[in-house]
Order: sequence, then structure tokens, then C-alpha cells
Amino acid sequence: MSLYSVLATAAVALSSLAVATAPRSVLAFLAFQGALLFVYLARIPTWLRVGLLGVALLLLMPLIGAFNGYYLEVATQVGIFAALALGLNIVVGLAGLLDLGYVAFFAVGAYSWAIFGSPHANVIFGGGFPLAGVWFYAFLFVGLFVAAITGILLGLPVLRLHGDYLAIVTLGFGEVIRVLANNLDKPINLTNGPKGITPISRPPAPLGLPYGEYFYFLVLLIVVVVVLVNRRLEDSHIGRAWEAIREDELAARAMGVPLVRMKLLAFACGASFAGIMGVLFSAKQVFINPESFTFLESIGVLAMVILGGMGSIPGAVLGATVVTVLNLQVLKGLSLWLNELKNAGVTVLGYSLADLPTQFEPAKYERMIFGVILVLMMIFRPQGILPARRRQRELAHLER
Amino acid sequence: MLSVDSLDVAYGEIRALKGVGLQVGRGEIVTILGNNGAGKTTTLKTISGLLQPLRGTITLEAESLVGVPPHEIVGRGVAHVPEGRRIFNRLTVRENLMMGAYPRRDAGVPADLERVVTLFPRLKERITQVAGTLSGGEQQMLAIGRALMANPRLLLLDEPSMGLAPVLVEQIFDTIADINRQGTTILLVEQNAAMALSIAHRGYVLETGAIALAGTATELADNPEVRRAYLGE
Amino acid sequence: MDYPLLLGIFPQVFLDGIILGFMYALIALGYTMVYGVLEFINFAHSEIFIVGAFVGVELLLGLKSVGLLDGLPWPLVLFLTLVAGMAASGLLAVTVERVAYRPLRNAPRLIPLISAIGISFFLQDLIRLFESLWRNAFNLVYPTIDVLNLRFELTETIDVSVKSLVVIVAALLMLWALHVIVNRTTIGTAIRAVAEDQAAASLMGINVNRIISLTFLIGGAMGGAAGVLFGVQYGLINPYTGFIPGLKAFTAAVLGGIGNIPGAMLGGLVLGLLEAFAASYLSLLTGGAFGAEYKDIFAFSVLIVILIFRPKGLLGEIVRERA
Amino acid sequence: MAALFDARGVTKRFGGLTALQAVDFALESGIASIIGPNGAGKTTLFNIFTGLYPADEGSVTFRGRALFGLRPDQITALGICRTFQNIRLFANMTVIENVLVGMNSRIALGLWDVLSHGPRFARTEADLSTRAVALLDRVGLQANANDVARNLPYGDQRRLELARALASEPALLLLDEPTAGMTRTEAGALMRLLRELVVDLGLAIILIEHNMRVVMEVSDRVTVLDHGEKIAEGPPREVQSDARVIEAYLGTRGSAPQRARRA
Repeated sequence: MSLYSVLATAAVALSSLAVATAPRSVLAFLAFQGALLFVYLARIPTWLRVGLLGVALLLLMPLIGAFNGYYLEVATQVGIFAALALGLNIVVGLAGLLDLGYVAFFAVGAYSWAIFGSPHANVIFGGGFPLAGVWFYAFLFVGLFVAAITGILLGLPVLRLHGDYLAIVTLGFGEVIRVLANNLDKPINLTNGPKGITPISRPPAPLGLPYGEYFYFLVLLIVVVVVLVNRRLEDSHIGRAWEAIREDELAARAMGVPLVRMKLLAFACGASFAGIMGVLFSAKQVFINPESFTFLESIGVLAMVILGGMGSIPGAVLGATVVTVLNLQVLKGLSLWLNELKNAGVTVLGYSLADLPTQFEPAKYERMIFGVILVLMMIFRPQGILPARRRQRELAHLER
Repeated sequence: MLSVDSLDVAYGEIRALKGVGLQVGRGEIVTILGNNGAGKTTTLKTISGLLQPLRGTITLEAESLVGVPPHEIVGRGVAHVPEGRRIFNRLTVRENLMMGAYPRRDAGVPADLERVVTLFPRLKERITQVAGTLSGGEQQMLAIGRALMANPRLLLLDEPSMGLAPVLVEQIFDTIADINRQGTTILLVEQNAAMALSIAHRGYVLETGAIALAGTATELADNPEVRRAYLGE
Repeated sequence: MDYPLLLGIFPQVFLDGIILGFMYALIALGYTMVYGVLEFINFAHSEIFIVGAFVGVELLLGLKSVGLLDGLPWPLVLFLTLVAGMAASGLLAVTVERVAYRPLRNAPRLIPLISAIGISFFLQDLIRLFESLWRNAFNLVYPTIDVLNLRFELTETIDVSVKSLVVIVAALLMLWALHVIVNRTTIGTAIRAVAEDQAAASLMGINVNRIISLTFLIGGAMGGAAGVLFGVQYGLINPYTGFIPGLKAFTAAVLGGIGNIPGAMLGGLVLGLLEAFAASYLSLLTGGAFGAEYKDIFAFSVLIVILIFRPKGLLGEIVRERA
Repeated sequence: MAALFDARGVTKRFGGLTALQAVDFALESGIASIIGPNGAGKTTLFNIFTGLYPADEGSVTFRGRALFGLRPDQITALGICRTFQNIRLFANMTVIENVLVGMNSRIALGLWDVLSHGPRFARTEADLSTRAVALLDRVGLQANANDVARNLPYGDQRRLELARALASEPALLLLDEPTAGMTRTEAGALMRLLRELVVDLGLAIILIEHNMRVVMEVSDRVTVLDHGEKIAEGPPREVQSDARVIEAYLGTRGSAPQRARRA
């Protein structure tokens, strides 16, 4: 066994042990996540890599969740965003269409289950709601189709537009969906406006699994499917056609690539993943309102794709992990820590932290983090952390 | 006047020029012949500062041009008529010409404008017209005229015959010879070797990024290699 | 339907629309000039605009705290505020270009756009951070200058405030000045030359980087002026206020034909009017079913429709694509 | 019987500018060339033939089928494909990938085939690669299959564009200045290849060329455009001595090599 193999196994074992012994330590959990990344990147035999990742994701992670439910929540969120990032990766990374309103499709999926899976539908259709929890599984597909159709409906008029126009129009579309969600409590109460919809039914969990574990496994399953779909599309004539469009739209058309159809396909594929995840999200959260579907979220998902590397599947997963962990753990942790210091009356270099203005709260500065990530990545590493082979080529000739 | 020595230029990994050296004397027309991709345009772009060499020297009257940005090289007396003319389509003919004199602060600009429209009477007729509406030949005249507005000591011409009907090519070359007679030194890049040699004093043949041959125009025109490869005999 | 009411509010709505339109026009110039030169949407322009508003409010609050706000003549105060806002926004725009866009000049088109989105987000929170630490509040209110709130009654139903007139006059002056600079001066011709072909422009002896900086300076300053006028007109600002007007102004620029300066003015006015009428009439015409909150949807729908039927905008030129 | 390719009265205006004025052009087989000064409307004609621009007036039929209103990819699927004056390869894709994209309109796989990775998918992909390699062989790029297109020398890029166009199995090939920038030897080889294609595959070819030597050698027929109008048409020798053509395009003074000697 090589040194790397030993190191990788040890890293997973030690870090999960650390989480088990210190379930409240943010650092221990970060170490566990770092160990997984190391396993992915290290030069170890494939069987070991798959084995370690499998054990870690299927066994260790749910166990860790038993010690500290919040970590399972973080892992589930990472999964949700990884699926979103992979969906957006098809649109932005493979087909080269910058979509700044991606979270709108997530919203469409979420509301489709939220409305029918809650008593709210009674307001519209009279009695008979909420639908039973098993309908949730059917709605995973309903969410997929509704989102895909929304994607096509948006795409049809705007796909002739050039890249940056498309970006602005999709941004506008995202805002339109949010404004609609916010205001369609009249004349007919579809969305219940800013108050949001609750309670939303959950599916019956099989084998008596706790909901935390159940949603974790469900998300994991969907992520695996999404990865598979991403890879198969990429390695087919469809993927080549998308690349050709990205390289030179006019030449691609002249070579027989049906431009509008291929772009719509990309839009619909990307949107459908967001739709499925939306359905799952609304069931998991039990409550949704328009706040979850802002422009900030769209940019968050974009930041994940870019951070990992546009067009790169492992990149999208990594990006989702880094950004989610940053938001849910690092920034929140920093805020809590700062508050504790404040309350304890700690002084730094003669400045009492208690004098810090109340408005100053690190957790509220995720925009700044996204912003810095985006700019620094574009300047220093536009191909991302785990770049796709092709993007590397595209940018290599620009370097001096 | 201009001296280029062991010039290396690369685009990314691809080496475009390998140790190119050439001299242009005051008052000469020197032509660079060669096929597409041989490095002719790259040579001109490097002289005018649009590209930076990996190594090598470019000196104009004992002053180095390496590392000087293109907009300052114009001020040193080198004007470059780029491949494909690159006139400003949305500006009028007069605005195009005045852009040629952009960095100049001397009083000679109106006189030079007069000189250019005398050289190209067609431009005078169309002075207020938007340049994008000119025909191909007129656009080439405008591109040359615009470069002359900088009052250059050295004029770099990149494929002035490109895309022009054979009938116009002759006119353009006659004018280039005129400009030279009025005292401007010219470095001319051309695919149309026959035309170029008909007005040049000396010439170089560039092959895959290196100088393959050098000599007077007559020597080159009589060279069997040149005759076979570039004059098509 | 209450036709007399619909007719009666018409002139007031029209006036509101004009004011909003000039605001959009001023912001739109920043988008359109940068797009004209670099073919790039300066997504951070909405924050450059709002920085102007914040610098304005800080200056006014500063003057107020030392008691000068009512001590100095109001035109001087207004002028100083405008100049401060323009200078701050202009310099910010130049800095942003230098730091976040110039290194990406030759990269594929999406890359600088993403960088601009990053800058936009960064600036929003930076303003928030600064104001949170400095004033412990990031929603700020423009201090009132009494003269500006005076209103003239034109008829029984229409009145005009002094500040509305100030906004209109200031906007017109700036648009005129810009027109002269771009179309009548050598530097303006150079801007247009760089817009068309950077390499060729550099061969003319034009310092392309300097011209691009200048373009950002002018566009940014116009945005800063719009920011100050926005604050004076509407009063309340926060670090995220700039986003929606920025988006609308971009819509206006596209509507008029992006890259086209008169187009930006026209687009701004058209959009401002459409929006003002939508805000006032939608609710009246639909019996209250859809209210003013749909005006944003309305604006974006206009953008989509325009882009479908006239992708180059109202005044945009039809450029032949070379095959 | 209708001609293979028949364009009648094709007119195109850009704003106030008339780029093409009622141009007729028909082709049954063999190689036809279109010559004329820059801006005469040659490339515009190609863009209309391939559906990239809509024409304002006129009609184009291919094998009796009207082309106006069809999208570029539909026209490619019918059997017309082209190359570009200023080479438009997919620069960051490999040589073989470029050719594979050219086959797009001949691939009968659906989304489900791709997602399920069934036997049909595997068979088709294998077949595509075989054909792509054969095409590269034909144009002499077999050794470069996995090179990135951007890194090919100029002449090879032109040949790759030709291979990519052939990948769509066209019956009519439109070539926009295929020998531009090629050495005389390269251009000669390319012309021989075109002749082969005409003989082996029964391909019809329309050429836009500036190189008069190439035009005279290879064309069965020559059409001359000037200011968007057809001013002459016929066998090469005839067109060469046409007074209008000489005035508008070829020029009357001594030929260049003689001038060279004069210097």
C-alpha cells in the first residue's frame, strides 16, 4: 500500500474520530470534509478511493449525524447545493449560457409541492388537501417537468440573445418569479405572499429512518443521478454540440447544430434538476417563503460553479461544499464567537469588542464573500480549483 | 534607419518568429514576402508595439522600440497600416484622418491633411461621409492616408492589396511608390510578390518565422526559388 | 371606471415619469458608454451609482452636524454634493476597472461579467460594513433642505417641487455636456475610435488604457450625479438600493440601443414614463387586483419584448455580422 | 428535371445598401466559381444559401426543395455545407472533435439514448469515430486527430475546415476562399483533392476565390459579381476576356510578373 493510501485512510478515520469525540467543534468537522477532499484528489487506487468515499458518505456521515444533527443538516445542504450547482453547470459550464436567475427554477419546484402538499391548496381548490406524503415522490417528477417547461418557456423567446443580454434577462426572470411569489396572494391566493406556506407534508420515511438521515440519503441519491446525467451528456454528441456553440455559435449552426433546440435542452436539463431539488427542499424545510429564492441565492450557486471550475463536475461539488460550509459554518461560527467575545467584554489592542456596533455581524456579509471569491477567481484562476480539461485549454493561450 | 535583430516572438506555445533580422535604410521601400503564417504580420505588429518579443532588438535611429507601448511608437515616427485596413467605420473620413494625427501638437496638421487629400482626391470628395460606406479601395486609401497624418518617418504597410480587385491593386501600388518618392521610408508586407517587387528596392523572404532569403528587388525577382514559389513560374 | 380620475392624475404621473426617466438616463449612460467601448456590461455600475448617493448623504449629514447645512446658500450645498458624489463615483469606477476588469481585457466575455457581479456584491456589503461601523445604521435618510421641498402649484391637481425641477435641469445639463464631449472634441472622437477598434486606435497614437479609464470616469461620474439626485428626490437609501434602479437603467440602455448615448437618454425616458404609468394605473385599471408592486415585472417584460423584436434597441444600428 | 441547386432573383439589402441585386445562380454538378471585387456580395450569397441571412427577395431550391425559411442546421441536414473565409474552427476542441461536430445532423440518437448509454449509443459513437478517422485520412490530418485545433498550422486548419464540412455528408459544398494563405504547392494539392471529391463522391462545389490561377484551373464555370450584380457568367476562358470583367475586376494594364521584371 502506498503512502498516499495510508494517509487517506488515516485522515478519514482520524477526522471522523475527532468529530465523534468533539461533536461541537467546527474545526473537527472541517477536518472531516478536508479528509474527503484529500481522498478524492490523492493518488490512490480507484477501489480505495471509491471505498473510502462510500464508507464516509454512506456510513460515517449518518453516524456523525447521530452525534450532532447540525452536521447532517450541513451535509444535506451541501448535497442540495451540489445538485443545484451541477444543474447550473450544464447551462453555464457546458453550454456557455450565463443564467443569473437559476434559483427561479428551484422556486418553481418548491412551490409546486408546497402548494399541493400543504393545506394552502384548500384556499384555491376547496377541500381535500394536503395531499398524502407519498405524493411527494410523484411530485419529484412533477417538479422536474414543471421546472423544465418553465425553462423552455423562458428560453424560447430569449435564447437568440447574445451571452450577456441573456444573463440580464435571466436575472430579470429570476426577479419576476420572486416578485410573483411575493405578490400572488391576490387576486387569487397562490403563494400566500411574503408570509410563505407551511406546514408542508413530508413523505413517510422508510425503515423508520429519522428525517435528518432520510433526507440526507435522498439528496445523496439525487446527487449521484445528477452526476451521472452530467457525465453522459458531456461525453455525447449533445455535449460536443454545446461545446461547439460555446466556441463559435455561427460556425456551429452552419455545421448542422440546431442552435435553439440545443440551448433549450441545456436550459431544460439545468432547470429540471433545480425543480427536483425544490420539491425536496420544501418537504425538508416544511416551510418556504420567497426569501429563499433571491438573486443572492442565484449568485451563490454561480459562485459554486465558478469556484470549482466551470464545466467541471467534481468542481461543482467541491464549490458547493466550500460555499455552503463557509456560509453555514464559518461565517455563522465567526458571528457566534464574536458575540461571545463581546458579551465577555474582551478587548483587542485596547479596543473593547463590546463597543462594536450592533449592526456589525459577520454572518450578514455573505455577499462580500461571494464577491471576493468571484473577482479573485476570475483574475487569478478563472478555470476554477478543479478545472475542466477544456476550460484549461481555452484560457491557457491567454496567459503570458 | 530601422534595424531588427534576432527577434523571437511567440503566441502562447507557438513560436511565430525565430531570430528574424532585417534592416531598412532611409528612403527605401523594403518588402517582406512570404506565405500566410510565415510571420510577416507578426513582424510588423512587433515593430509597432502591438506584440512584445521574447527576445531580440528593434532600434529606430539608435533608439530601442522594445517595450515601448504602441501609442508611443507612433510618436517616434512609425505609422502602421494594419492588415485588413481597420479604419473606424462609424467615424467620418475626416475624423478618421484626424485620429491619425491624434498625438500631434504641432502646427503642421492642416498642411498634412491637405497633402493626404491631394494624394487621394477620392477622400476629399467623401470627407464628411461615414467611413463604413466607402468601397474597399477607398477604405485602403483612407487607411494609408490616416497613417500619413502621423507624419511618419517610417510607414509599415500590411497587405495593402488584400481583397482588392486586380484593377485597384495597381493604383494602390502606384500611390505607395509616390509616397516613397515624397520622402517616406516604407516597409511593405505583401502576398502579391510580383507587385511588391515591382516597387521595392530590397526585399526579404520569410519562411516559417525565419528569414530565408534577402537581396535587392531585382535579385529576388530573378531568383529561381522566388520565381517558382512566389511569382508562380 | 373612473375616467375623470384617470385623466386627472395624468399630468402628475407624466411628471413623475420624466423625473424617474432622467434618473435612469443618467445611470444608463454609465452602462452604455462602457458597453460601447468594451462590449461589456459593467454590472457594478449600480453600486457605483449608490456610492454617489452615500457620499452625498455623508456630506450633507456632515454639513448638518457642523451647522452649515442651513448656513450656506442651498445652490452651493447642492453643487458641492453633486461634485462630491460625481468625484467619488467616477474615481471608484476607474479603480474598479483598474483592479477587476483590466486584467481580464482579453479573456472570454463571461469572465469580466462575472468579475463585475463579484464587485457589485462586494461593494454592497462594503458600504454596509462601513456605515454599520461608522453610524451603526445602513439605512440613511437624506437631510432635508427646506427650499427644495417647496412646491409650485401649476394647476389645482398638479404641483412641482423645486427638487424635481433641480433634478430635471441638472440631468439636462449633464446630458448636454456629455453630448458635446463625445461628439465635438478630439478626446470624444478618440473614445469613439477606441470603441470601434482598440488595436487600430493604439496605432494612431491613442493611449487606449487612458481612454478606457476616462470612459469609466465619465460614466461613473454620471452615475454618481444620478445617485445624489436620487437621494435628494426619494430620500431613503441603503447599500442595496442601487441594484434595482441599476437593472432598470440597464434595461433603459438596452431599450435605447446599448452603446448609443442618445439611445440611453431616450430609453431612460421611455422606461421612466412606462413605469410611472404602470405604477399609478395598473391598480386603477385592474380594480386593485394588480398593484404598483408589479411595475418591476412590467419593466422586465418590456426588456424581454424589446430584445425579441428589436434586439438592437430603439436607436441601435444594425451591424452586419461578418461570416 | 430541376437543377441540383437553383437560386433565382436573390436580393439582399442591409439598411439602405443593396448587397445583392436579383442574382441568379444554378448548378447541376462539378465546380463553379464566384469571383468579384471585395464587397461584391460573394460571402453574402453564401450566407443566404446556408440560411445564416434571410434574403429579401428571390428563391433558392436544392433538389427541388425551397430553402428560404429553413434554419442553417436544416439546410445542412438537406446536404449543403460550407467553410468560412476567415476559418471558424472550434479552436479549443480537438481535431477529431471538430469533425464529429460536423456529423451532428447525421446522428439519430435521442436524449434517452444518451442518458441510458444503451447499445445503440455505443454502436453509433464507434461508427462516428471510424468515419471521422477516415475523413481525417482523406485530408491528410490523421496524425493530428487529438491535437487541439488552435495549434494547427494555417494550411492544416483550412483542411480541417474542409473535413468538418465533409463530415455532414453534403451533396453541395460551398468553399469560401479555401486557398487563401496556402502556398502554391498546398493550393495545388487542395485543388486535386476537390477534383477527386467531385469524381469519387459526385459532389458539387461552389468556390469563392481570389486566386485567378486556381479559378481558371479548376472551375467548370465562373460567375462574376460586382456591386451585388452578376456581370458575367460562363466557362473560365470566356469570362477572362469579357470586357466588363476586365474593367471591373481584372484590370487592363500589364500583368504583374511583367511589372516585376520592369523594376
